[in-house]
Amino acid sequence: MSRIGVFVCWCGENIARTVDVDKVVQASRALPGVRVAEHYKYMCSDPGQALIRDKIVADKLDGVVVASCSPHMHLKTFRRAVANAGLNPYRMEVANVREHCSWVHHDKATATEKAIDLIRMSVAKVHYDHALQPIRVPVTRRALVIGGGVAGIQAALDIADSGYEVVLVERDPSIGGKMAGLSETFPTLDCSQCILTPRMVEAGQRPRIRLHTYSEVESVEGFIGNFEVTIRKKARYVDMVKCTGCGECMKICPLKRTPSEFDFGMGTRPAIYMPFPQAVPARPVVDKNVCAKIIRNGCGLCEKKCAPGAINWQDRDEMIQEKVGAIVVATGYKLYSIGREQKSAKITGYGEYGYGKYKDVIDGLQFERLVSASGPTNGEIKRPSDGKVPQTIVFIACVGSRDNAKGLAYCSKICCMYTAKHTMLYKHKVHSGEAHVFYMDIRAGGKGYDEFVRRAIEQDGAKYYRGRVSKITQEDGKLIVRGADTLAGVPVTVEADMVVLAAAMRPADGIEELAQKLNVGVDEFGFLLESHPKLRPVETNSAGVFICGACHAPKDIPESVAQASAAASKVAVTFAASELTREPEIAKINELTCAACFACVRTCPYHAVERAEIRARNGTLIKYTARVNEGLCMGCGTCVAVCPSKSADIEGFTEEQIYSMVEALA
Amino acid sequence: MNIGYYPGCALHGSSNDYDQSLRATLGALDVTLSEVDDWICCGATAAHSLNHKLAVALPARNLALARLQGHAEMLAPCPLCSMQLLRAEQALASDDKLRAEIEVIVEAPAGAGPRVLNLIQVFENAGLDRLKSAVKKPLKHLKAACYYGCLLVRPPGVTSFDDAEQPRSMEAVVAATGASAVDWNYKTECCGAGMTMASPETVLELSNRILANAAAHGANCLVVACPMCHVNLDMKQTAIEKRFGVHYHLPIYYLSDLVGMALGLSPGELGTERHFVTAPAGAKEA
Amino acid sequence: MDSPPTRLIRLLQLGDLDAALRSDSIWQCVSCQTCSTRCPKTVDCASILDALRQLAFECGTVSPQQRRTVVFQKAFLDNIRRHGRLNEIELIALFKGEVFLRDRALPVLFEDADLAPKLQRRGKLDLIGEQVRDRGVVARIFARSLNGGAR
Amino acid sequence: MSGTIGFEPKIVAFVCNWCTYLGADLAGTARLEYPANVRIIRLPCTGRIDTNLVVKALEIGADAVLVSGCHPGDCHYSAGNYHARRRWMLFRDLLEVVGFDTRRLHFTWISAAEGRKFQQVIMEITEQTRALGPYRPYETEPAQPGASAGTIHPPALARDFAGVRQELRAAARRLLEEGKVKVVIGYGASGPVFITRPEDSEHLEWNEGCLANLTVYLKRPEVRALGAAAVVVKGCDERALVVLEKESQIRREELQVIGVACEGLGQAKCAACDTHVPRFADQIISSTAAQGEAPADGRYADLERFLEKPREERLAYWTAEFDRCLKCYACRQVCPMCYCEKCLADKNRPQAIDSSPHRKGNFAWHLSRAIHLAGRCVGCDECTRACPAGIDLRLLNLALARAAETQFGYRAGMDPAVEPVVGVYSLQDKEEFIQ
Repeated sequence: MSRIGVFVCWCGENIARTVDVDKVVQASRALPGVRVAEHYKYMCSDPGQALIRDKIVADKLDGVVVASCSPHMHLKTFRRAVANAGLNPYRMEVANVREHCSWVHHDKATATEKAIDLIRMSVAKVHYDHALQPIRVPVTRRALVIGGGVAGIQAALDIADSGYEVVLVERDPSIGGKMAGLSETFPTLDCSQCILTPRMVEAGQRPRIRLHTYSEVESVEGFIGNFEVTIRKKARYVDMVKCTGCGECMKICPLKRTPSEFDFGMGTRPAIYMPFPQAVPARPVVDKNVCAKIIRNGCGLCEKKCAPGAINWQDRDEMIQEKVGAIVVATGYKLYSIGREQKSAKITGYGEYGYGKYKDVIDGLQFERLVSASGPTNGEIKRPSDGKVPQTIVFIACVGSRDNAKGLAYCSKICCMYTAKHTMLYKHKVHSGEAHVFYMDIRAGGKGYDEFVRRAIEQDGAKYYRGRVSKITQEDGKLIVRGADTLAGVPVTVEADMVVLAAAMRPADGIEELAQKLNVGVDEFGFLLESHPKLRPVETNSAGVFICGACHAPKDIPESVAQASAAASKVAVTFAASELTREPEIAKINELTCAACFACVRTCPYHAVERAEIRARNGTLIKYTARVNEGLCMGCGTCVAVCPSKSADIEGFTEEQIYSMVEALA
Repeated sequence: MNIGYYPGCALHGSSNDYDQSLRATLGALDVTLSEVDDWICCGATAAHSLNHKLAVALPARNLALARLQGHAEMLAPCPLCSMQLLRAEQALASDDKLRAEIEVIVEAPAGAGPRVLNLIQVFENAGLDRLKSAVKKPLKHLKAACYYGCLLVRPPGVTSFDDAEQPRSMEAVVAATGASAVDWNYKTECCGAGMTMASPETVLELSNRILANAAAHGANCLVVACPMCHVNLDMKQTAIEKRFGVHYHLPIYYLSDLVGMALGLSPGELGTERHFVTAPAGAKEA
Repeated sequence: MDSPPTRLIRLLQLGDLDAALRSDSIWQCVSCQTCSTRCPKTVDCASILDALRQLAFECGTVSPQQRRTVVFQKAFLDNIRRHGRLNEIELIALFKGEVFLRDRALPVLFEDADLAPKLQRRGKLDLIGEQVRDRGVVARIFARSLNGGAR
Repeated sequence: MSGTIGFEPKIVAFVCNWCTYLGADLAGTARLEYPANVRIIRLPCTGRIDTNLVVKALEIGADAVLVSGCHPGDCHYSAGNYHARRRWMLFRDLLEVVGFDTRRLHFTWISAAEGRKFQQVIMEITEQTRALGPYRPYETEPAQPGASAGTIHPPALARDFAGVRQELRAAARRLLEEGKVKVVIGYGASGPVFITRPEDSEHLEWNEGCLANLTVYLKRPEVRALGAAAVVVKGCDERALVVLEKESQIRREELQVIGVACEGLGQAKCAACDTHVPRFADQIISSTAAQGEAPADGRYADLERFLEKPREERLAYWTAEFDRCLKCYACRQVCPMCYCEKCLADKNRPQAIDSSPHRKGNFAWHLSRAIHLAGRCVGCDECTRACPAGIDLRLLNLALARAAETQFGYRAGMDPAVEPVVGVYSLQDKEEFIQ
């Protein structure tokens, strides 16, 4: 390039006060390749931009340097101005003579000298600016939602409502997630299923939503706008089309004693089952680990009984390919399995509570099933051991949560609220009953939340003790709960009929594996990492992948739903254009000189560099080479530094440009 | 098998029946004990209550002696001793400054080992199956309440032995003797420990709860692996009965007693006849 | 207990060491280690109580009601210092003597007095008591440890 | 050096676009004054900053260089700064050996919020550099000729090589006859031989002259053209195969490896050799050689002895050595790891390394060559042996080998399972040198 224009901005007094703009312009004119140099009071103003445009046209400039404020301020402004004059916007550079010069130096002579240096460097760089075109990536306007709990359903419906197709993948036989099993929800005590089931049905019927239940994400390839997802549809042994969901098979199945996952072992189910009556889809699945026909080719009663002949013993897992442009993760949570969680040596214990030893010590979700009208006891609170109605229940908060000794430092957020709810539901059903709660602190931030807790204490008379339970033992049918009331400073002993442990929320099983498939980070507890805690709460570091619900952190229903809608809107934004345009300042590989050592592949934080082959027309292999995936590259240039032959380079900061800048300082 | 042996003061004093019992029993399982020569007191509660450095130095001295006398493993049948030894070992391993200081204080080099074992671990190492097959008189008549007390399992960070809340290891040994172990609730509650002299009331109070719960769950004897527990539950049992107007008459066996009896050793050989509460008529046998 | 562990820790958090040092609880603690085992915040209460006892002992702020415990433990250590191993008879004798002289508590002399003959009958009473050969090193260990300060 | 009156240092700063550049902007908006000596070059990320750039900055007379980016965990590109940190750990060790003044090299984490810190850093660096005075490493007075690095060569062992030679020939013949391979790369009477016919196996030699690392020929197109190959390696040479496979340059399964258990051939490297017997060869030809266990400290003894010299002496030594360099690139030719189709040194747009054989260009070449071998050089010492000017390049390779082993517990070519040092990072990587 040899027709470069230098435009020095005064920024009113801001630059001109300490930088002698005349001198700078004189010096600039002397720089190699500089055709014109001008200064103006406000280069970013319309007349300023006009000046640049006119000069570009008049002097047929092929490169522009603006000496002004930080590129983080006005680079885009000036690029637009340059483009308007018909010059490629990437053929211009900004020399930061304000933030890095006039504002931080007072001596006019040295400041001027430095300003000239900065311009010299920019001129040197602009020589090697390439004309670049923004990268356009086609977008498959179709979203994948992983997880069919309340968050996943909300996200799927919102995306569908914005006019895009959705693929909803759920691991269990039915969508609905944990919420489908809850009794009533705080702080309004409205019935969980009553509010959720209509949404489930909607999700099941929307033409734009393709439902894959009893399925799991096997692998994810590609990048934002262009993901290739493989989904494993697990063998159901029931023909979804032929089956009418009449349920005769479940009635006839002799193996009815299988503990029900949906009831968290509080109830039982047959070997062929629907998790719960309102399941969506309303189709049963066969539990192949229990079914006598599958295990030893016995029984087969359901097949005989099934009028439409929907039972299909030949059914096998099948792989389905789906193309999507964005992914929403809503895999939700599981409860910390008290004293049984051996995965991390740290997270074990609570032998003192006797969970698993005493039948009547249960966790929060099990209690939900006990009070739920659709539960195994039809909402009657009967204790597991002998079906008696408990006259005294002790609720223990923070079982796992906020317990560094158990390796979980975080607050599970919802326990305070649902424990208060539990005491209410219990008192409403068993008026004579006594509810005792042991807590560390009460965390009831949220609309109507603290009022709710106070109601449990003041109106429904739950007895709250600030303190931990030290040990639970059993003496002739009673659970002896020994704890402390740290406010009174005295030990407390309660003889209870039942104990409910508010176990911590943990990310659902398999989250680490999924996170790897999606190249999304996880925190020390396995929850998925957002891209920025304040400004990008539903985005992740892998573009096009969004998160919502309890897979991100412990959350209650309203929060999960809100976050789901946020994620959905992010998807809609991604889909707004038929193609994504990205800044072209990304890495490129010179495939002729690439020695295929693949150090770059190993280094790239975005897995954006791939191993590729160069083949002749007749298909014979000529050589291997690294190749940049334009969709994934974010332009950090780490590959350049590790490339021994510098076959990797990065637009906007090429080796030529940086070296010429250094040499300009000689 | 030969292992080092740190009896501790109690087993050379008023709890010498424990010493006799475990020597006899382990002998019968051909585990020979070579006592650490010129061992000194571990300092016990007094040391860790009044002077931290002493509480590390005294055990450190014993560890050094044992190591220099070539013991890779060392039985410390008193849980308090073994906790003090383990604590010292860990303190020295984790704090270089302290180690240097202690080496000067105790006039002996600190180093790795010996591995400190409690009585249960020694039986486990000897092999429970071997024990089972060696049983001559299965103790069918005994319904034992296994009492761990505090320091066998606590603090888990130090002892790193069995579950601190629901231990099962002693039950396993008891089962091997043919006796049955009752499920009860005071396995790991405290008996009052070293307060025997300082605060007798505390001991009576706490020990009574333990005896009561064992009886309530149908135990006809208690099994312990700690001299202090034995003193408080056995020697003090009459006082407890008097104080609370109750009647237990529960013989308190050392774990080694139980195993010994099963192996056919006589009360004379084991020293069980020197206990305060001797076996109830029901449990007596030829 | 005038101050349960939680209260003691709180006092320390608030910097009121003195109150903690004067409390009865630190001497009523039987060091059963349960607090350290259960604390969700991995606070090693038991060891902290040890430290408090040491401080109280040094600063002489032992609650009068609890002196008996300290007397016993001091007697215990003196005993070890002299013999290297515990001499039970001597310990009991000295301890009871001390307590009697201190708070003129006659009954203490006769507590468990009935036990002595029974113990003897069972060969559990060693009237002479044991001594280690190298008592010099024991004395030196004590001297060095105590001079080195308790912390 | 003492400060020079009226001396204004030239400071070049390479900073990342997202943290430190914005930190400097903030210093501006907050009007935090600092000396005007610094010239900032904006790059996307510290991960982009190549060590050659720093060398270039020194060439154009920078008195100090600053590299600055995002604090750990804050990288805009999630990990670029970790890669940078590791690169600088290696580079600093290299400069120490060459005798460059690492006090001229500054590395800091400055976030977009730390305008104040940026000001402080620039003020400190400027002050410090003023005190140190101008930096002119390329004007160093070369050491007197014959000044030695102190490398000790063990005596060559007089030994009967006949036994091995026979086995070697038999093995080659077998492979060719069975058609397992088309060519056997081995040692001949004078230099390497490429045996393609069974009967020619008799030309294979084994004697104290068999020093070359033959794996270098595996990449040569003319050799590849011959078809499936077998190669004769010593324990040391074999490590190159591990690296080459890790870097996708060879397919081990397509290769027959004839390993020779070697008792040492009297080279400097043999003194500290602990891989006498090849570990992954398809067949081992052994006379009596036992797997020698050299003391780990012995491995870098020569280097450590050299490092006892004061920095100025080290620089003077290398100045004298590099002044002799002819830029013949023999070191590159014989290096199994130098397989780039177009070497950085042959590029002129930009000219990262001045091709003419003068001091600056020579330093640039040897520093660049060494850093490119970081965690890759297996210590076959062929470069040193091949150098017509007799430059002891081994010391430079040792410098990085030692850095890799001491800082990351990594030794090139020892374990195919372990990831190389460059291109990976650990959150535990040291950073005392980072401000």
